[in-house]
Amino acid sequence: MSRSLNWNASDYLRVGLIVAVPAVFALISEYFLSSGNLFALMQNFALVGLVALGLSLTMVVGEFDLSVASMVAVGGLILAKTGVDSAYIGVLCAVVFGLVVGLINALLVIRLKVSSLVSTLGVMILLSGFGYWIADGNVVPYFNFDAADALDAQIFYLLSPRINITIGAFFILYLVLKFTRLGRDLYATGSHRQAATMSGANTSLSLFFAFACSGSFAALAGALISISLATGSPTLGDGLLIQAASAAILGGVSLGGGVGKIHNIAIGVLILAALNNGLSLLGVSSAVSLLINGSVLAFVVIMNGSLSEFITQKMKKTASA
Amino acid sequence: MSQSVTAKPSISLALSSSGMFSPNRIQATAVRMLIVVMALLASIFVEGFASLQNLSSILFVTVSVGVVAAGLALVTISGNLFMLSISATASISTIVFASVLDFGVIPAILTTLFVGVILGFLQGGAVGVLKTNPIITSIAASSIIMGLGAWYSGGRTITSDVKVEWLGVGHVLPGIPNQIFILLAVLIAAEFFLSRMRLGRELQLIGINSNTAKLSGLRIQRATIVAYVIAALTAALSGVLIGAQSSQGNLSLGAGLDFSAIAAVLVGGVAIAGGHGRIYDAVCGALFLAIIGNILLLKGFSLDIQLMVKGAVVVASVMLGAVLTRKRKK
Amino acid sequence: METQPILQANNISKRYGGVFALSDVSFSLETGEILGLCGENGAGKSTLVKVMGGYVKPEEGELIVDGKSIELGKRIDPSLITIVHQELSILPHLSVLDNIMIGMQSKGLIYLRGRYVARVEKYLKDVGLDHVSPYQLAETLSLAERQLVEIARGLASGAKVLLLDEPTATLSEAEIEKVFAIMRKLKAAGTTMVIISHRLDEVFAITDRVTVFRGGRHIFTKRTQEVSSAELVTAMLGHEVKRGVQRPVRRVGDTFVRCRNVAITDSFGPLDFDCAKGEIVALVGQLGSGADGLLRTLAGLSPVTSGHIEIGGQTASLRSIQDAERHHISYVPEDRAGKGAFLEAPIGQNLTSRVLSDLAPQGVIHAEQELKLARDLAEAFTVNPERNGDAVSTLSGGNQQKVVLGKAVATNPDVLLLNEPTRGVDIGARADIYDRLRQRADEGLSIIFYSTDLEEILDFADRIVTVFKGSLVRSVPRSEATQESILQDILHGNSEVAA
Amino acid sequence: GIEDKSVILLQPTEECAYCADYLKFFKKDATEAGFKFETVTSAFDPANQANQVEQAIAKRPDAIILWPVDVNALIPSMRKIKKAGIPLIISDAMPAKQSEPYWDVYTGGNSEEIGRESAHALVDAFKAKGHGEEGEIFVITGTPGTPTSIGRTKGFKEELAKIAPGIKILGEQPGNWDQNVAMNAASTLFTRFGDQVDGVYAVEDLMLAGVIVAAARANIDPTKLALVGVGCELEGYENIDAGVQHATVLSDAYSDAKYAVNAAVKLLNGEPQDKYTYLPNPIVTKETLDLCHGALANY
Ligand SMILES: Nc1ncnc2c1ncn2[C@@H]1O[C@H](COP(=O)(O)OP(=O)(O)OP(=O)(O)O)[C@@H](O)[C@H]1O
Ligand SMILES: Nc1ncnc2c1ncn2[C@@H]1O[C@H](COP(=O)(O)OP(=O)(O)OP(=O)(O)O)[C@@H](O)[C@H]1O
Ligand SMILES: [Mg+2]
Ligand SMILES: [Mg+2]
Repeated sequence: MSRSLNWNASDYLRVGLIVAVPAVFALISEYFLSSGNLFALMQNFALVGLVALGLSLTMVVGEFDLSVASMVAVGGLILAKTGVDSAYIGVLCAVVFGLVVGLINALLVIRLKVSSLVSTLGVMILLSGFGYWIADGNVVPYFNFDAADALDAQIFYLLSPRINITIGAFFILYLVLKFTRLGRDLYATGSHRQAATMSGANTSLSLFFAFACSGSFAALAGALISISLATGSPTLGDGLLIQAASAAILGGVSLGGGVGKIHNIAIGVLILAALNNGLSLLGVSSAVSLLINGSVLAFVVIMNGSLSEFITQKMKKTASA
Repeated sequence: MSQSVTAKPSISLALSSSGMFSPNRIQATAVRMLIVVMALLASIFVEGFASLQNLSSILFVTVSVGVVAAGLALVTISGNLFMLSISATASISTIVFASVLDFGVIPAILTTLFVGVILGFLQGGAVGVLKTNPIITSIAASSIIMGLGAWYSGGRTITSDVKVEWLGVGHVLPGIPNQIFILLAVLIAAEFFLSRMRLGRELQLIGINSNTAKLSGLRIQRATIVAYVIAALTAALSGVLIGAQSSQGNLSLGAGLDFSAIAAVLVGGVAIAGGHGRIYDAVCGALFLAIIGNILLLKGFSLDIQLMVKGAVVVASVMLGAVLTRKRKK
Repeated sequence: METQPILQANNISKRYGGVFALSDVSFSLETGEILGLCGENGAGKSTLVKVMGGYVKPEEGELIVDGKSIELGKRIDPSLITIVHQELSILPHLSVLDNIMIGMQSKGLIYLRGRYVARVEKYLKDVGLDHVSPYQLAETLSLAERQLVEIARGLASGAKVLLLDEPTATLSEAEIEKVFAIMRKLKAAGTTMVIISHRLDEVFAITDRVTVFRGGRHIFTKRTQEVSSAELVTAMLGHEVKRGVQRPVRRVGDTFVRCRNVAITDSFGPLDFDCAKGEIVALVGQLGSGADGLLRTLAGLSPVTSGHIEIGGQTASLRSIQDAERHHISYVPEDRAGKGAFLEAPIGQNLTSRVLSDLAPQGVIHAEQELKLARDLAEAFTVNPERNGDAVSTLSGGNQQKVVLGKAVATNPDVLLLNEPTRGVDIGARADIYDRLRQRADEGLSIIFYSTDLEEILDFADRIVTVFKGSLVRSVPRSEATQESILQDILHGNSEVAA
Repeated sequence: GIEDKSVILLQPTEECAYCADYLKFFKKDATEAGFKFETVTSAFDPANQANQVEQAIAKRPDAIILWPVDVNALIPSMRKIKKAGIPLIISDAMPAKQSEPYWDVYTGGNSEEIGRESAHALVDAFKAKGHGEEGEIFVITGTPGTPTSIGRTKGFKEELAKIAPGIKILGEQPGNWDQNVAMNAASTLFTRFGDQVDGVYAVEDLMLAGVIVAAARANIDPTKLALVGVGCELEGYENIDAGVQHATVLSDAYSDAKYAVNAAVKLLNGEPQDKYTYLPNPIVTKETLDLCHGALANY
C-alpha cells in the first residue's frame, strides 16, 4: 500500500534530473530534440547502458566489478579476431569469454572471500594486458560494414538493433529481478549475505549470475561497439567505468548492496547520456566534460553515503511533523 | 600463567613481534628473498642486467613507484583499500611544478606538495567524514583532477627554463641516482609515522577493526584524513620527481602509476583488508616489480606482457593473502 | 507413544576447534509433539538445530527424517524441516512478503509476488502483525516485529518439523501468547515442533516433552508433566541451585552516578538510577527490556531524550564515547571479537590503545613507557606479559576477555560499564576477572554491568537492579536475591518492592 | 555566399599541444574565411567521436572536417556522412585507402615523406656531431599500428638505407607518443647498447625529449648524440635551441589547420581541388627555428 510512497532523496534527485537535464539542453540548443540527435543519444545509452546494467547487478549483490573497464576492450578485440567469417560468431565468442571471466570473478569472491574490488582490480589489469597482447599493441581492423550498417540501422526514429539489444537486456533483467526467485535472491544476497544463506536464498548462484552478467554484458558492449567502429582496440572503453558507475549510483543502486531497481538504472543511464550528449552538442572541451563527469560521480557517491541518509531522515521528520 | 609473571625481561616484550615466517610476515619475507634470487639469476642469465646503467634504471623506476606506494600503503593499512587518483595527482603535480619552477625550486616543490595536501584532504574528508566509498571517491577525484589539469594546461606541455637535473636525472655515484635519497627519506618518515606516532598507531588499529576503534575513542576521521593527505602528498612528490627530469609538466606524465603503486603495495605484503603491513613492504614491492619489469624489457617484451605480469602478480598476491588470512585466523 | 519418530538423530558430534559443541548426541522427535530444548548458554542447543537444518556439518552422526536418511551438512528441504533462527535472519532491504516466502523450497524459476499476498496477509494476521503490509520493507520493522516475521516464515514453509530457536526472547507476554496459540493450532494439524527457550514457565506451558543439554551432551528427555522445575534446573546447571553462599557485604561510598528522569526512547524510561563509589551494580532484564540500553546511554552511545545525569556531582551530557571518556567512564561492549578487541593486533597494543594520548603527549609514542604500561596491565589481569607481542586472536576466549578489560581500565576510569563481562569465559578465569575488578572497586571504581547470566549476577554484584519493559522494577542487595527471585522479576516484572 | 555556410570540425581532443594549436589556428583562419563553424572534441575516444558524427549529421552542416581519432574506427562514420550527402574533409591523419570513396579531400602530412626527410636530417646530424657517415642508432616509434608511425618509420628506413648505408639501426621500440613510455623504452636500449649508440631517431619530438632524459639517466651525454625528431613541437624547439637535439622535421599545426580551412573554402565554393593535399615539411635546425610557427606561438 505504501509502496510507491517510499520515495527518498535519491528518487527525487533522479526524477528532477531526468526532467531538468533535457529541458535545459533543449532550451539552449535547437538541435537537442531533433530526431537525429536523440538517436545519437540513444546510441550512447545503448553502449553505457549495457555496461552499467552488469555493473549494477554486482552492486546489488554487494560487490563491485572493476574488470568491466578492460572487458569492453577485450570483448571488441575477441570479436575482431574471431568474427572474421561471421559477426555472430565473433559476438558469441566475446560474450562467452566475458561470461567465463565473470564466473571466475564470482568464484574468487565466493571461495577466497576477498573484496571483489580487489580481486577484480587484478583481473582488470590482467585483462588489459591480455588486450594489448591479442592486439599485439595494435588496433585490429574489423571491416564488416554490413554488420555495422545492420547494427546501427535506424528503426522508428529512436531505435536501432543495438539500442534494442540494450533495451532488451534491461527488460529481461527487469523481469528476472521482479518476477523470479533468482531476482529475489540477488537482493537478499546483497542485503545481508549471511542471513540470506540462513534463510535459504541461493547466494552463490546470485553471485555467479551477477558477475556473469557484468562480464558478458561488458564483453557484448565491446563487441558491438567494435562492429560499429570497424576496429578492436585495447584502449576502447577507457572512460566507460566512470560513466557506468555514475549511472548506476545515480540510478539508485547502493554501494552497500541489496538496493537498486532496473528502471531506475535505465533512468540513471539516460540522465548521463543526455548530459554528455548535450555537452558535446554545445562543443564543450573534453576538460569540462571530464570535470562534469567527475563531479557528477562525486556528487552521487556523497549522496550514496551519509548525506542521503541525513536528507532522508530530515524529510521523514518533516513529513511526520 | 601467573607463575610466569616474574619472568625475566626480554626483547620479546616488543609490542609487535611476529617473526619473519609468521603468517603475518611470510609474504613480505618471501618478496625480499625473491628480490635477491631474481637479481642473482638475472645477473647471470640476462645480458645487460648487471651493469651500473641498468642498476640506475631499475632504481629510477623503484623510486617513482616506491614513493607513492609508501603513501598508498597508509591508505591501505587504514582499511580503505586503495586509491585510483594517484596518477591524476602526479600528472597535475608535474604541471604545477613546471608552472611554478620559474620562481625557484623550493617554491615549486612547496606549492606542488601543498596542492597534494589539498587533494588528499578533500578525498580523506569525503571518506572519513562523509563516509563515502573510498574507491569510487578516488575515481571521481581522478576525473575531476584530470579535468582541472586539462582545463588549466589545455593539454600543453608546460616548460620552465630553470633546470633541476640534479633532482630529475642526477647521480650520486654511477648507478645510484640522487632520487634514491628522496625515497629513503619518505620511507623513513612514513615508517616513523606508522610505527612510532600515535596517529599512525590509531591508523593501524582502525584498519584492524573500525568498530572497536570507534568504541575505544580513537580518532577515526583525523587518521583517515591524514592517511589520504600523506598518500596524495607522495603522489605529488612523485610528480615533482617526474617534472624535474626535464623541467616539464604534462598531463600524460605519471600515467600508469595507480596500478603500479597498488601492485607494489599488494605484492609487498601489505594486507588489503587493512591493519597489517609496513611501509618498507610496499617499497620492497616496488623494487620487486621494477626488477621484473626491467628483466622483461631487457628480454624485449613489451608493455602488454608487463601489464599481464602485473595483473597476474596482483591476483596471485590477493589469493595468497586470502589464504594467509585464513591461516592467521586459525 | 508407539508412533514412528518423525526425526531420529543418532550419535551426532560437532567440534569447534577443541570444543565439543555436540558430543555423541542421540535424540528423537515423535510426530505431532512439541519438544522443549533446555540448557545453559553454550550447551549446544543452536548447534543441534543447525545440524538438523543442514547448516552445520557434524563430524559424525546420522539423521533420519520421515523414515529417510538425510545427507548431513546439506540444506534440508524446507517443507520437511524449517528453522526459525536465533540470530535474526531477516533481510532488511527486502519486503515482508519476500522475507516470508524466501524460506520456501525453491522449485521453478518464476516468482510472482501477487500470488502470495493473500497467504502472507494471513500469516501476518496469525502472528499478530495485522498492521504490517506485505510490501513494507523489513528494515522499517521493530525487533519484535522482525521476530514475528521470522516466525511467519516458519509458518509459510508448511514444514513437517518446525524448529524454533528462542522465538520468544524479544516478545511481550501478549505476543508470546499469540505465538503459543499458533503452535497449538499447528500441533493440532500434525506439525512437530521443537522450541528452545530459557524461560522455564514457557517450557512448562507449551511442551509435551523436554530435553536437557549440558556441555554438548544430551542429559535426559522426559515428559513435561513428569519433571519438576527444580529437577530441570539442576540438570541444566549440573548441580543444585546454590543458595545462601554469601560473601561479606562490601562497603561502598557515596552516590557517584546519579540518573534522574532519564528517558532514552519512547519505550524506555523515565527512570531514576544511582550507583555509589566503589559499588558493583548489576542491571538485569530480558533482551529488549532496556537494561543494556541504560548501559549504552552512560557510555555515550545512545543519548538521552530527556532527563538529567550526574557523574561525581557534575552534570554530564553524554552524547559520544569521547564525552563519556571526559567523565572518566569506560565501556566494554558485549561483542568481544566485533567491538571489544583488535583481534589481529598485538596484546600490548590492545592494552594501551585507549591511553595513547597519555603515552604520546607530543604525538610520538613513548616506547618504553608503553612497554611498561602494557606489561603492568597484562600482569594486573594475569595475562602472560611475555606474550604482549602476540595477536589477541591467539589467546583463549577467557584471556581475550581479560585483555579487553585491561584495555578498558587502562584509562583509570571512575565508572566501568560492562556488557556481558564474562560471556564465554570459563569458571576459573571468571573468578580471576571478578577478583581483579573487585580489587579496583575497593579502590573506588564504580562498576555497572549488564548480564544475562544469573550465576554471574549473584557472584559479582553488590546490588541487583531489574529492568522490565523499559522501567526499573526492583533494586535489591545481593544478599536478598536468589536465582528464582531474579528470574521472577526479569520475566514478569512483578515485584513486591517497586523502585 | 560562403557566409551562410556552416562547417563542423570534429577533433580528437584539444588536450595536446598540437591539438590546441590546431584549434587555435583553425578558429583564426576560419573566422577570416568567413564561414560559420562549430568545433567538437571527443577526449580521444573513437566511440565518442562516432557518436559525435551522428550528432553532427543531425545538424546538417554544409561540410564536415573530421580529424579522426582512429582512421580505421571512423570509417563507418565516414560512410554515414557520405550517405547523408555531406561533403567531408579528412584532416591531419591520413585515412586508409579503402575509405577513399567516402570523403572528398584529405589535407595533412605525408608520413613517408616526413620519414624520408628525417633520414636526411639524421645524416646531417651525424656529420655535425662528428660521427661521419657510419655508426649506430636506434628508433623510437609511436603507438604500434598507427599509420603515422608506420609511414614515418618506413620512409626513414628506406631513405636511410639508400643515402647512408653505413648507419645501422640497432633496435626499435614503441614510445606510444608518450614521453614517459619513450623514456623507459630508450632506457633499456641504452642499457643494452650503451656507448655503441651514436644517434636516435624518434618519430616525434615529445618522445625524443624522453630519450634525452633516458640518456642523462644512463650517464650518456645527449649533446654527443645525433638526435632527430619530428614536428617541431615545443619540446623539440627548446631542445634544438639548447643545442641538444640537432634537427626536427616540421609537421605543424599551423599549416595543418590552414590547409583544412582552405580545403573547406574551396569545397564550399564548389571549386575543384586535389584529393590529397600534403603539408610542407622542411627540415628545421637551430638556424631555421623561425619556421616553427606553432612552437613560437606558445613560447
Ligand atoms: N561458529 C562457531 N565457531 C566456534 N564455536 C562455536 C560456533 N558456534 C558455536 N560454537 C560453540 O559451540 C558451543 C555451543 O554453542 P550453541 O550456539 O549451540 O549454544 P546454545 O546452547 O545455543 O547457547 P545459547 O543459549 O547461548 O544460544 C559454544 O561453546 C559455542 O561457543
Ligand atoms: N592460536 C594460538 N596460538 C598460540 N597460543 C594459543 C592459540 N590458541 C590458544 N592458545 C593458547 O593455548 C591455551 C588454550 O587455549 P584454548 O583456546 O583451548 O583455551 P580454552 O580452554 O578455550 O579457554 P577459554 O575457556 O578461556 O576460551 C591458552 O593458553 C591460549 O592462550
Ligand atoms: Mg543458541
Ligand atoms: Mg575457548
